[in-house]
Amino acid sequence: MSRIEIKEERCKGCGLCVSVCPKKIITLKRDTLNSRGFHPAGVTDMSACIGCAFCATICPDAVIEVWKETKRT
Amino acid sequence: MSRIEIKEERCKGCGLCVSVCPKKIITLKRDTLNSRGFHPAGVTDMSACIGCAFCATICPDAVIEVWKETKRT
Amino acid sequence: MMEEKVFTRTPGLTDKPFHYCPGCTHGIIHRLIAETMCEMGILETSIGVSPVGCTYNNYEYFACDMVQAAHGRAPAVATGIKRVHPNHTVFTYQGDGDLAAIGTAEIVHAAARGEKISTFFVNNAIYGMTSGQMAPTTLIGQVTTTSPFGRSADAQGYPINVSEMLATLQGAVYIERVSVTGVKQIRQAKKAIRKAFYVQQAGLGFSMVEILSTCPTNWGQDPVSALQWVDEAMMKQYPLGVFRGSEIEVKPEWK
Amino acid sequence: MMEEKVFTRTPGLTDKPFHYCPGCTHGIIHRLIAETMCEMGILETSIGVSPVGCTYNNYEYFACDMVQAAHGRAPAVATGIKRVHPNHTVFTYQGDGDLAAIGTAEIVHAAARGEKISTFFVNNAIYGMTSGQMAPTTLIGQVTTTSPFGRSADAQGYPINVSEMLATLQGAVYIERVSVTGVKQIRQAKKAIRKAFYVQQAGLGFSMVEILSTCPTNWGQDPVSALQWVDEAMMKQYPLGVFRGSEIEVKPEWK
Amino acid sequence: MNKRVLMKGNEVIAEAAVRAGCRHYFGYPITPQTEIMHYMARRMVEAGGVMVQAESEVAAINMVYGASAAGARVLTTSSSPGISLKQEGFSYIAGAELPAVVVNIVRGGPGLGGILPAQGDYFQATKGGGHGDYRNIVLAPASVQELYELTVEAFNLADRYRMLTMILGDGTLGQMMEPVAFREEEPIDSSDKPWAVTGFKAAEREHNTIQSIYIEADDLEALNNRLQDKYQIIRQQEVRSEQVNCENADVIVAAFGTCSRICRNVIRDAAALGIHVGLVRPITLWPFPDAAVVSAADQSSVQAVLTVELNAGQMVEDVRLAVNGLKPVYFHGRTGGNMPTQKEILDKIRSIVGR
Amino acid sequence: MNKRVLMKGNEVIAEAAVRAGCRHYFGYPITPQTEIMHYMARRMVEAGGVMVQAESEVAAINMVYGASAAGARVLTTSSSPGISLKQEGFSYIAGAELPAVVVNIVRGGPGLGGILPAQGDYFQATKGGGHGDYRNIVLAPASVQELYELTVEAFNLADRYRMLTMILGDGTLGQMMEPVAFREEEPIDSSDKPWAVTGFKAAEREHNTIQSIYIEADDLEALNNRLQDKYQIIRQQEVRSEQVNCENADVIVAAFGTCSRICRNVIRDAAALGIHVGLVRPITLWPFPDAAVVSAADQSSVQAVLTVELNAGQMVEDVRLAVNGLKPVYFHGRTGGNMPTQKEILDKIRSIVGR
Amino acid sequence: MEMTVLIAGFGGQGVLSAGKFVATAALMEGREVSWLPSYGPEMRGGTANCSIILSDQSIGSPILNQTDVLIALNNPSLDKFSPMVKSGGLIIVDESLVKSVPNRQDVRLIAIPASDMASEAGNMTFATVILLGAFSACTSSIQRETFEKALLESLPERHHHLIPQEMDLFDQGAAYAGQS
Amino acid sequence: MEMTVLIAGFGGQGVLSAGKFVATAALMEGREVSWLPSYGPEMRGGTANCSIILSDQSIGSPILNQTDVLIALNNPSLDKFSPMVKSGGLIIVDESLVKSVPNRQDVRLIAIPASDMASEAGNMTFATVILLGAFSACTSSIQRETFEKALLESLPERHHHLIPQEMDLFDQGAAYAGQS
Ligand SMILES: Cc1ncc(C[n+]2csc(CCOP(=O)(O)OP(=O)(O)O)c2C)c(N)n1
Ligand SMILES: Cc1ncc(C[n+]2csc(CCOP(=O)(O)OP(=O)(O)O)c2C)c(N)n1
Ligand code: SF4
Ligand code: SF4
Ligand code: SF4
Ligand code: SF4
Ligand code: SF4
Ligand code: SF4
Ligand SMILES: [Mg+2]
Ligand SMILES: [Mg+2]
Repeated sequence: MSRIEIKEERCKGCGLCVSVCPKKIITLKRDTLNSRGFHPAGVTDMSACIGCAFCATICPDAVIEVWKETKRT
Repeated sequence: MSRIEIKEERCKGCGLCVSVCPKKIITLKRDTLNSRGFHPAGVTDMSACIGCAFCATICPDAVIEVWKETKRT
Repeated sequence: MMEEKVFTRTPGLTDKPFHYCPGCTHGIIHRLIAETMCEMGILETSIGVSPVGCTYNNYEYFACDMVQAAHGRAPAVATGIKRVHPNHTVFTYQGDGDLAAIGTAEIVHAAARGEKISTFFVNNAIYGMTSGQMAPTTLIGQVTTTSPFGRSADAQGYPINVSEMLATLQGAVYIERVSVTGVKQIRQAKKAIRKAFYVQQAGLGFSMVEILSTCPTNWGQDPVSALQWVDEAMMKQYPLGVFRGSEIEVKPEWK
Repeated sequence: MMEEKVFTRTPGLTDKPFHYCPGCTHGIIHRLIAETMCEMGILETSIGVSPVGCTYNNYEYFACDMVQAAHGRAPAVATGIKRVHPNHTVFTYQGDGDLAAIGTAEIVHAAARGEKISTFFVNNAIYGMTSGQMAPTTLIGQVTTTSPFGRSADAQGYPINVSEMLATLQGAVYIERVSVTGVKQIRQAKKAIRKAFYVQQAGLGFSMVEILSTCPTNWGQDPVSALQWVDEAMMKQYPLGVFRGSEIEVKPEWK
Repeated sequence: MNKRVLMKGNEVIAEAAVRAGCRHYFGYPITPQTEIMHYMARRMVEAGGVMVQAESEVAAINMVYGASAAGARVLTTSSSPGISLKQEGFSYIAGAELPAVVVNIVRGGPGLGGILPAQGDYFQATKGGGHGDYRNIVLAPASVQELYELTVEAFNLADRYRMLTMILGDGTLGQMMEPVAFREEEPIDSSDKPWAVTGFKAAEREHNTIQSIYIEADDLEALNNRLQDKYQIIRQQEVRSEQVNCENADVIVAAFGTCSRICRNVIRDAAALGIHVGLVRPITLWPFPDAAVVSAADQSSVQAVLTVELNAGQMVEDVRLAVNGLKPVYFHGRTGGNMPTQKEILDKIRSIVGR
Repeated sequence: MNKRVLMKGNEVIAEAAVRAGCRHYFGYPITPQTEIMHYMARRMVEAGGVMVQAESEVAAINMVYGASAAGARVLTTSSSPGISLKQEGFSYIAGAELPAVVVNIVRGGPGLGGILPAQGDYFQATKGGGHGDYRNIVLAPASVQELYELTVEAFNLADRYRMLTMILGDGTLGQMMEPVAFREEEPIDSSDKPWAVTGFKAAEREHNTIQSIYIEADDLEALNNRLQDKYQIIRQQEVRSEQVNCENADVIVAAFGTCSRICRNVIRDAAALGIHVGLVRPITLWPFPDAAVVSAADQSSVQAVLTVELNAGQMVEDVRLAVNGLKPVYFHGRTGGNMPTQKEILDKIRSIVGR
Repeated sequence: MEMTVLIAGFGGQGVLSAGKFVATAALMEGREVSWLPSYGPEMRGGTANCSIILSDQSIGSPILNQTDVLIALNNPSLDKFSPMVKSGGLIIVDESLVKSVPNRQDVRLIAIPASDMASEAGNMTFATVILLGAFSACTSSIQRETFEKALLESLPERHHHLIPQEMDLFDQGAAYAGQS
Repeated sequence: MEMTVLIAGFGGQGVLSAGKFVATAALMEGREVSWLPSYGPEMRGGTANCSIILSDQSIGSPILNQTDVLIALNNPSLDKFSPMVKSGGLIIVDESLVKSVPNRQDVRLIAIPASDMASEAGNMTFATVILLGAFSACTSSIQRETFEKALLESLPERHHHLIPQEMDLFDQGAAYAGQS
């Protein structure tokens, strides 16, 4: 399973990741505020993630890490 | 008769007029020194002057005046 | 099945969180430069020069040796550094106020000298740091705090196309304009950064990458529409492309 | 038969003798500008800006109102003047050290703003005043007091082609390079000067005439061979021609 | 006087300039004074004037030089690093004897420093940061109302003496809001400028030239003598200061601008302890109010003079020069944007008087 | 010492710098010091160094900033208007605590002024022409031999204190030839620069940063305190001056550089009239030799102190601060490239002593 | 009589404008007044604050070393500035955003869920008006009508239609303070 | 013993180099020496001059208010500087270029047609050497051999072949002075 990890405390809720995810599985968590006062991004359905890293590529704060499912060799 | 007048005291003996006169009638007077220490330009044969004003056009110190012969109207 | 980490924060960046506004693309550009240094193995032999602008303190973010320069003078500072360490990689990171206004003479002459440095020119069409004044690259009609009725050619003059201008200089051997408005563009931007470093290492001369960037805060736009504004409005004035050095081939292993 | 005075010293010049070295073409250029102001009837409504360079005191020669500017800053000074007297004709007279080195930012931005001034840029490929240092326009291989082994691209960089560079700016509506090496060239130079003033009066934007000029003293040449060197060596790097505004037509009575 | 309105110091500077007849502003953005430009960007359009955002501070001051030579009332404003860049231009303005008004809203230095309030540019402003023997008139307002009045006055002084007049403020003054009452009409010296380059009629005058170069030593010395004579007149006629509570004081405090307001509070605090503190507040930093300092210090009651500044000790030299050994002169300062607290100052005073 | 050779002051500065290990020169031509660049253009090629003709003085000082940050011994030279343009850069160098050597061969000002010798940049050099609270060490040589020695010393001082050290000369010193004897080897402090940006091995150190911005007031104040502490040490350890004939003098003359040499002749002239004149010649203008001035002035024989300068009165303020009212302090100066004659000075002294 | 007020919160919460309302109102009541914003490094995305002094006499230093009133819109601001509040002073906090309050017995503390109330009213920036209502109630330093006039003068015309709603919230704040 | 020499003429006549020869020679003889050129506005196309001081003791001011010797190569220079020559001093002029001489009885005046002699010898710049020969003869302040050595040291190698001719002209100058 591919997956991403967002460092919520460092996320600024800019929504750029939201805008590029081909799977549309990222949203800003309207109900959470991190300590800097932002609504961080979160994944709604991690199982849909394809590990394309688009989100991480565009994240201006470099707070996303991505793991991609690979075939066992 | 066309003719030119060179303000000798203000001439710096640069020789540009000499180089452009189509009639080759200007030379630097090797035997004269003006008060600023330059050998001024002079005309060897004024009667040959055609009043083309090439000399005046190139003179960097604007010290040449030119009269051109015109037909009486 | 296994998972492989395909994206992680580059060690070319320190761990310090950026202070930029949400969605500001300065952060993307930082990451690309940092990643490139790491991938090329030059982090420890690179010396960067920080500008005066919103990224005045990017010396806290890049994990290489860094010098903070006076407003606009980064190319002169970089020249001083490069002449002392000719074998190191020296780069400047400059905004459009820094590079295209107060620093015009310095960038033109670093380029004319063919100074072997690389400049990353972040054009966001505004002075971000000082709260949204007109920059030399502000578009005609654009409202800023110093062109409150929109920039008019008559009162405030025309935008400067820096890449095109510097491309007239023989010493500027590689000049490209890129953007970071999408994943594809970001990848192209990284290629350009890599090529700039390559040109420097090969001793060919001055290299510059102009990167169209956003300032959501001072444009008064949300981060996503800011990206769109780059694509739609800015690119009309500032078309992407290679203005010098399209013939230069980067070493295959660095492509 | 009668005689007609066909050439006399223009009242656009004061009576003070030039202090320039013998054969220095600064004098020709002065005369052309002064004659043009008189012929266009604008001597009393023109304000000129003197540079720092061999012609630092040309305010003593031009018979119009004049302001002496700090080294390189003539375009900024002219901007200040023009914004106060928008209907007057404002011009700067600048050397290659003044305009293309220390004054790079000022000329680029006056041009970019489309400032309605005219600049006469006298390029003699050297710093005349301070005794023959390399200028940004010094040719590759040229020996100067600061490039005693000849300018090398590697150590000192490449010459800057100012006209070509400024021609990339939208506000620079008329840019032409001329020379004064012969009678024909001098006449063309005068036409260019006239056109520059016309462009300004018509409110079209920034205009500049680059004039290739000699410095016999610091080139170590006699005045006549200096002219030849312009034709043979300088023009290779600096071809004559119109770089912007070839389509602009001067009013017929001013041709 | 009109009714009092609440305005930001920076905006008041801009408004005052416009009221003083300034229609030409040239500047380059820098915190903490950029609001002046923002205000001008709108206001000059209304007033039919010109605000040009220059490519740099160097260009801005040279535009000022040009516009002033052309006869205009002209303003530029900046903050510390930008003011440093203008120093060559200042020297040219002095040499060419041109009127101009410059505002420096000082921030913490040296270098890029910080943007918080400071007074570290006192030396630069008063001793001449540029080359050669010249002076600028330097005014140090301490309130928003005074920012207004002294800005108007600066234009008059500049024209009267054909020289650069500087308003030396700091971030606090620029950023704060206070009530200000504008006059209906400003007292503008409508000075003729026959020396200006304005175009001319040959029948009426010769062509004018504005320059600061004098190639012969005697000519340059003549300029310098002329300047020094002018400065002497200004020293006699234009010195301004305020004395608060000085009579029979135990200690005289000297402070200017924002810092003087903190000291004003200290007078109360000290009185509560039975210490009589007087305050001399220079309003002109150049010419420096020597006489006011001396008259305050030279009372038998006075034990010492304490200079308080937002720097590491600059005006204190002028205080020492004035006092000339009559009384001990102490210094207390804070830098970097920090402000001396009333308590700090009071403690210093207590240590001086031993109470 | 090697044999004495006849050399021009400007060339000696350049040669001294090379001998002091300077391999990086950045400059922009300006009279009367351009010979330094001409010399460097050849000499640096021999020495394997770099001489870059910058596009302006602003660029030159920022190249110096970069090269110094990179760990090099670095020099720039200019004259008055060019030095004014470098003021922002000076302030940055102070704030970033970088070593650098700057030469100012002063010419007549203000403005474009003239190219003849002057000392009108004393205030700018010693009080700080840039913004913020910083100081430069300022050395004032009076002979070609001293130009050599102090230039070498300037590099050592700059490195030792990580600060800008300035040689303040004038056109006379730069243009004149005098014999100079070079040492076989220069006393170079081989100082490690662990703070420099040189590239690094992660195993050995963290990445270095050079900057002058401190966004928090406390941090910027800490920088300022550090600088002030350093300046205090320099005031204690690096003050230099020369006293000539001061013991039991009737009048003490204070003068530096070229001007001091004229005053040296006046000592003889005055002696012929039975007037005992002593000379205090500051060699460091900052830190100013207060103690030397006081020790000379505070003799019962001394009636007054006369400061002689090639300006309208600048160092005289430091003399007054030092003397602090002990004795009257007079001033005599000439400007614009004119030099006070021995007779003028002598007449002034005679009017003081009433003989 | 001099009163000092410090209003502090995140950038964007409107603390600077809130301070301006207070200052404008006080000026309307004929008092001396000064308003000083923080404009330092904290501005971008960080915190913001302003100091207001209201006085019957001319004002000395506009800089506060201690204050009579603190209005805090977040925890960092409360933590930073509460030590500056004079004994006998007043602290008003936005309870929606402030989770922990200082342990000071010598001051009066009013906690109002202003952001929640504002959010309910449909506009987060109304929070400050609620807090100002409380301030007005507790100190009676400014008349309600003056405050309304100040809003009218300070707000651009296009926002004038909001004033009735704002005054309503102002009153709610005042009432809340009255109860606590 | 201190001697001061002022050499003045048009730019390009070699007066600065002439002064350097004197200074170099004096240094070779172990004396203290200073050489100060004019570098002012007069340089371009105008006049040039230099002041040399030779002394047995360390030299104070390098600037001359008066001088023992004046060597003048044109009339403007002679007119300007002759008042500076001390009573009992020496003035040497290039008679070829100087048409009128000052009326001073208290100084020794030597006039040599140096430029004409130099022009005959084929090199106008030799004029200064002739005048220096006269200077040497009149003051015996510098040995002929030292002067030759100074030429050798000061001139670039490619001009060394001219030295014999120069010394010949030097001697002619000396002889001329001896006769007058
Ligand atoms: C000499 C000087 N002038 C002005 C400033 C103020 N200043 C700081 S940043 C800046 C402009 C920054 O704009 P830009 O370079 O476009 O960078 P951005 O913030 O947009 O990334 C200015 C004018 C300064 N610090 N120094
Ligand atoms: C700020 C400053 N820097 C340097 C100088 C010295 N300077 C005078 S003229 C000049 C260069 C002139 O060269 P250019 O502009 O080419 O004019 P030219 O003499 O060749 O006509 C320089 C560097 C100066 N006066 N001011
Ligand atoms: S890796 Fe791709 S699919 Fe997964 S969350 Fe990021 S953008 Fe979406
Ligand atoms: S792009 Fe990054 S900072 Fe922006 S919302 Fe997504 S994770 Fe957060
Ligand atoms: S006018 Fe023509 S022909 Fe006559 S002298 Fe001049 S160049 Fe020669
Ligand atoms: S061109 Fe003019 S200055 Fe030159 S030689 Fe001829 S007349 Fe004389
Ligand atoms: S102000 Fe603009 S450029 Fe600066 S950090 Fe914010 S969004 Fe980015
Ligand atoms: S030095 Fe050169 S440019 Fe200057 S006047 Fe002489 S020849 Fe002309
Ligand atoms: Mg920008
Ligand atoms: Mg030139």
